[in-house]
Amino acid sequence: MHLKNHKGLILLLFLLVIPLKIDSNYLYSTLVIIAIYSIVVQGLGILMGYAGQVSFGHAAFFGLGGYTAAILTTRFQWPTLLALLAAAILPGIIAAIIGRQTLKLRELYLALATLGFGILVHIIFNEGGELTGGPSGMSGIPNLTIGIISFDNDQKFYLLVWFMLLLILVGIYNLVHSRTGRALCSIRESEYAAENAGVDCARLKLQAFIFSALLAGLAGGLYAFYVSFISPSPFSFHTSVQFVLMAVIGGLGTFWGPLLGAVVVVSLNELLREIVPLLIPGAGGEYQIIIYGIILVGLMIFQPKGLSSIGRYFRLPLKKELKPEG
Amino acid sequence: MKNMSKGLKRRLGLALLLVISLLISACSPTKEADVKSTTASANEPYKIGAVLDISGNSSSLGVPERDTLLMMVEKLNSEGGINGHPVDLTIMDNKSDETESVLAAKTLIEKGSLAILGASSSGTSMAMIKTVESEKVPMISLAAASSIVEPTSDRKWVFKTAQSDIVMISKIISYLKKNDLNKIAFLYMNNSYGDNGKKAITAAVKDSGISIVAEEKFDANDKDMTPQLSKVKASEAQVVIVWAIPPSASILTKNFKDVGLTIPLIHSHGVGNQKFIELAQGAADGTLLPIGKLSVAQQITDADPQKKVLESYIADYVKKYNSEPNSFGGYAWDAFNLLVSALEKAGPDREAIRGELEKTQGFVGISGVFNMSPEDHNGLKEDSAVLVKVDQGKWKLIE
Amino acid sequence: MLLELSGISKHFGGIVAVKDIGFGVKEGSILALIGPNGAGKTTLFNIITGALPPEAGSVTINGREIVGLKPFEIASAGITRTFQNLQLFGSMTVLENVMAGAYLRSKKGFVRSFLSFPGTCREEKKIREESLILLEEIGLAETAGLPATQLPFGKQRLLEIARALASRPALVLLDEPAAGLNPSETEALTDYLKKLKTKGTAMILIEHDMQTVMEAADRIVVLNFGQMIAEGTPAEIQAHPEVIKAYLGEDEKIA
Amino acid sequence: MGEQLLQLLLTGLTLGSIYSIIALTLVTTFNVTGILNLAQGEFVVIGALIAVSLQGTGMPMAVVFLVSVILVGILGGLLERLTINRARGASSLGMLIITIGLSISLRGLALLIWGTDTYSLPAFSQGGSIMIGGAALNPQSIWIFALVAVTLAGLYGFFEHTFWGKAVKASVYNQTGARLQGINLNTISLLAFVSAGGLGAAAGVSIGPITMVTYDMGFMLGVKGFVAAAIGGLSNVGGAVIGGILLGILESFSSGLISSGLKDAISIIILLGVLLIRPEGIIGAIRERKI
Repeated sequence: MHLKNHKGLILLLFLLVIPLKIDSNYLYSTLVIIAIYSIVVQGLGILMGYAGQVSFGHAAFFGLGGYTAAILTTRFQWPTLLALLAAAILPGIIAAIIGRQTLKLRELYLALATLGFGILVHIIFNEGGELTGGPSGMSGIPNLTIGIISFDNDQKFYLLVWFMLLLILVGIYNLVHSRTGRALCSIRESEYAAENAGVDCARLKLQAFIFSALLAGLAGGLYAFYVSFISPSPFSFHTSVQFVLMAVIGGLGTFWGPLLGAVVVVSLNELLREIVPLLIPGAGGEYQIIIYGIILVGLMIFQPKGLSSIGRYFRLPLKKELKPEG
Repeated sequence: MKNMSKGLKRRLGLALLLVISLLISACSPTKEADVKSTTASANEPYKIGAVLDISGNSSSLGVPERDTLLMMVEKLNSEGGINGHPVDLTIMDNKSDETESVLAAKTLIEKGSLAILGASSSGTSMAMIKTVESEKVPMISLAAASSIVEPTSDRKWVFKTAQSDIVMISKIISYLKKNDLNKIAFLYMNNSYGDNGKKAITAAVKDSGISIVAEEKFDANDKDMTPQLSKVKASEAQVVIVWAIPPSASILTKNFKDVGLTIPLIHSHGVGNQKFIELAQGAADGTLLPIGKLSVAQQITDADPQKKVLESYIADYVKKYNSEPNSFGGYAWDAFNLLVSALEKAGPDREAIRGELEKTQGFVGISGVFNMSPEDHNGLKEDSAVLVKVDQGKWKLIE
Repeated sequence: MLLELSGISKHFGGIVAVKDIGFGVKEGSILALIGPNGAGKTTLFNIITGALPPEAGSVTINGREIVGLKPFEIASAGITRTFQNLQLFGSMTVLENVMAGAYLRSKKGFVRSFLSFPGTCREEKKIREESLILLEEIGLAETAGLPATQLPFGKQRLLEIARALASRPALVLLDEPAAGLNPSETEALTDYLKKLKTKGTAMILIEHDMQTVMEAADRIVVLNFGQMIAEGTPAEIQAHPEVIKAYLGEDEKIA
Repeated sequence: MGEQLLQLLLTGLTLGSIYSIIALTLVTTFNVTGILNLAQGEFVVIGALIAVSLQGTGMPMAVVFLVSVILVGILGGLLERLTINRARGASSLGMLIITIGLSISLRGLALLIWGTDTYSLPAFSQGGSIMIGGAALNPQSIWIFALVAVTLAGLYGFFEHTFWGKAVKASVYNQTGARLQGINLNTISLLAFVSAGGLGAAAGVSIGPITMVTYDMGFMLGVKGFVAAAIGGLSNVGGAVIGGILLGILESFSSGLISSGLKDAISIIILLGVLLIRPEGIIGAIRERKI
């Protein structure tokens, strides 16, 4: 409503400026990766957490964005900003085409269909021949340039992606507190009742799907410009699963969940890489994988609503809550 | 809505905690990076880093590379290090993931690594290039794709130790010409290894009088290549060339025999380990392949400059790990020793190390004799490979 | 007539669910639909709201045919309903449930929602105020901030009614609104429905509590095994011999 | 041409046998517990890897097979007790994610114990491939089909002719009713995972001679198994087997006649087609199931 409700976002804005004092490209790249994943998970959070539709195929949209940006800039010499826009729009269009039929499916069937779509797109990246560079991928993607600013180092890129993420967060805050947000929630809770309130569920689910594809595509485009090399392997089914895990770990249907999920998963990865070798000398990824899996399972058992809901434990009842009448 | 804003506040607490912990964890490497800038004392260790595909899809490459590096560092430090400086090697696992590869490279640079060895495969190596180029850190990749070091104008800081596919393919082409085989069937794995092989052979057979009459691919996960081979059988190919690694290369070799093909079968150096023969369960006999000299070290003439180096690497490795080393370990051996010899001359200075690496001449390694130049950041020629035949489960040099 | 049904039939497998049903509802009137369990009352609701397609017959609202329209289109034509087995939006608060019910009262779509601050939106403010008033009227105002699932069962029924009314429909279909309410709550509900009627909202009521039916309804339709066996004013129905026989049994009197 | 087609058919059957057995184990667990177990592929791999280790000690193959089945069965039960059982009441998505977590951990465990090497297992019967009209059939695939048949028969016998089988069936249709009759859902879920482990191991040991065994191949096998199961209708045991065989033949023919790069694309397109047009699968036994 008022500024005070955006306190979290404003604080985040301050937090973004603090690291500028630190001269660590590693920190910046970690934060860039977190922001890129988080953008994908924001969209997925709307789709899964609000509209209640699962997708195991978002790595495909992420990849489509990446490849769109890469192909347009290296093969057709498009300006980078325009290519980034296209990277968001193309996956959106594809989502619009496939979504109407696919979203009729429910639960596990929808999971299977989106999984299939993800694998299909991955095959297209591999089989794209000259256009996609096949399994070897394509390198030499130029730096992203907006106006006269070229985002050619980690710090600049960090500012750009977090600024974008912040804008998206504000938008999502608006969205979930609007009529549309309530309608999305109502679809998740009861499609019957939502229809009876006049919500065109099919259309709204499709819009949420397109929205999530747009964000995934945008993130994919940013990824391509950031790493400047792209190949099919980061866009496999594993990545789709990773995105779903981030959304779930953070907490579905919560505002901070997607960001939290991306922060936790990426930091956990980095942390385990640092810590595990200290605990078990000479240990490689295998221990990390096991620990990662165990943490995931434990979280699902003991905190199935995601990490955001842990916040409740910190909450002291400031005002006596209204008690329902017996 | 009021409730929501309260929720926001509380959740923010948690978010804050996380961000702060992240900041703290990120600060520590920065401090280490500061240390590096102070003048090095006499026995200040030289920090080097390695990013390897230890787990994930390409782990069969990364593991022997890690083992080799650990062995080399131990040996070097016990012998007094480089000009009195011990080597402090940090090995990071990128889990065969390109994004993790980038992050691992940045961590290492942050920690003050003078150079980076790795990554193990083409994709993970390619992903690190932008980082090392912009941070100006020498990198020696252990992967084969020639696009890792070409064009050298864009790859000033990137080197690699594995032979490019073209080296291996020229070996095969000369064999084909000698035996008057000019209709080939080419089968390759549908990944960047196979793809690079395909690109190299397509370029190499152009204007050579050799034609590719059948071209088929298969997935790394495929369990049966009979369909592809039955197509080859129906073609008029005189020889089959396969660009793949085990296990699919082994499955293919078994299927090759099953469908009753009798024409020569030539594999790539990707099958250059005992595992390939073992998994093919007898079907590998008679298979030809170009390979680095490591596998046939005992069979090469004493006059070969590599002989001594190869034998000592094998001896060391067998002593430490009780198993034979393979060519991937060899790439790591080469990368490590190339770097060590550059460090000896250049000291702890990234720019100077890069310069020394580029000036490498006549360096005798496991994969061949390296002669680098500003135009060639691999430095290996056709003489670094030999053609071998599988004979009763053993490699047999046929030259 | 606001709503008109004619010749509505529907089978499930070989079983007749409803057969050749036809009746009308006037603006600002209450029609009660009674009959034993399995008589086809809820099926009729499902047909009117578009959840089930009828095999034959037509449903019109203000003369406009609505058979074949999707449920949300029928809702925007002015018909909403409550559910016998509650379909509340459990994770949302009481107020949010009503505001979600007021979906049709505002226009802002996905893109505009994303781009504009909720606080700056007049539409949003209006919806919130209206919803609070509605909650006040139905007696749920002090629970507005609670999650819907924390309400006791009876209040959840009231909330469903409030949600169905939030879009200001011309016609509300109420599926056993008094089930689970205690006598005083039932009485309050009956009063409220009557008040609502005077404001011009028409209702169809499925109810087993005869006192409520007789008190609130202007007209009554009696179903038995999918057939319409009687239609008339409460007084007529009370006196209808077939109704007494089929529906109430010999030894029970209509209150 | 005729010979090539026959060869493609036989290859398709070999692949189909592998996919069938995995789809079968997936569907069995799904039917009983309503959980789509994404860690099923890992059971297969661990079963095969245990067999590799046991076989190294010189045990006869039959003993190796049995011990591996028992060990992985215990592992399955243990994991059910430690995770699934404690997360009762989680949503189907939550359960799916738990099984993803299990699959990640098991893969890591396999990597830790057996490393990255690929291993081979000896075929059950000696001798080369069987030649049929100039085309080769891998004899191991006959063994796999035998296992599929035995499993199907076993499942049928269990569900139709034993008290426990009937109890499980009852619980699938009506959980409350089953509880009222004193059937312990806990035990049934445990049983389902023990048998998922055991069957997975049996599948692993039998497909090992064809596919070879690498610690990370479980995932891809699992996905192929899903596709096969979904083509068959996800909850239909017979459908899973037929779906598996169809998938194998489809892959074989599309890589032999169209393009090997596109063979997976073709099977996925079939999967999507089936899901969108006939979500109940090609074998039309529709059974509503609350998931």
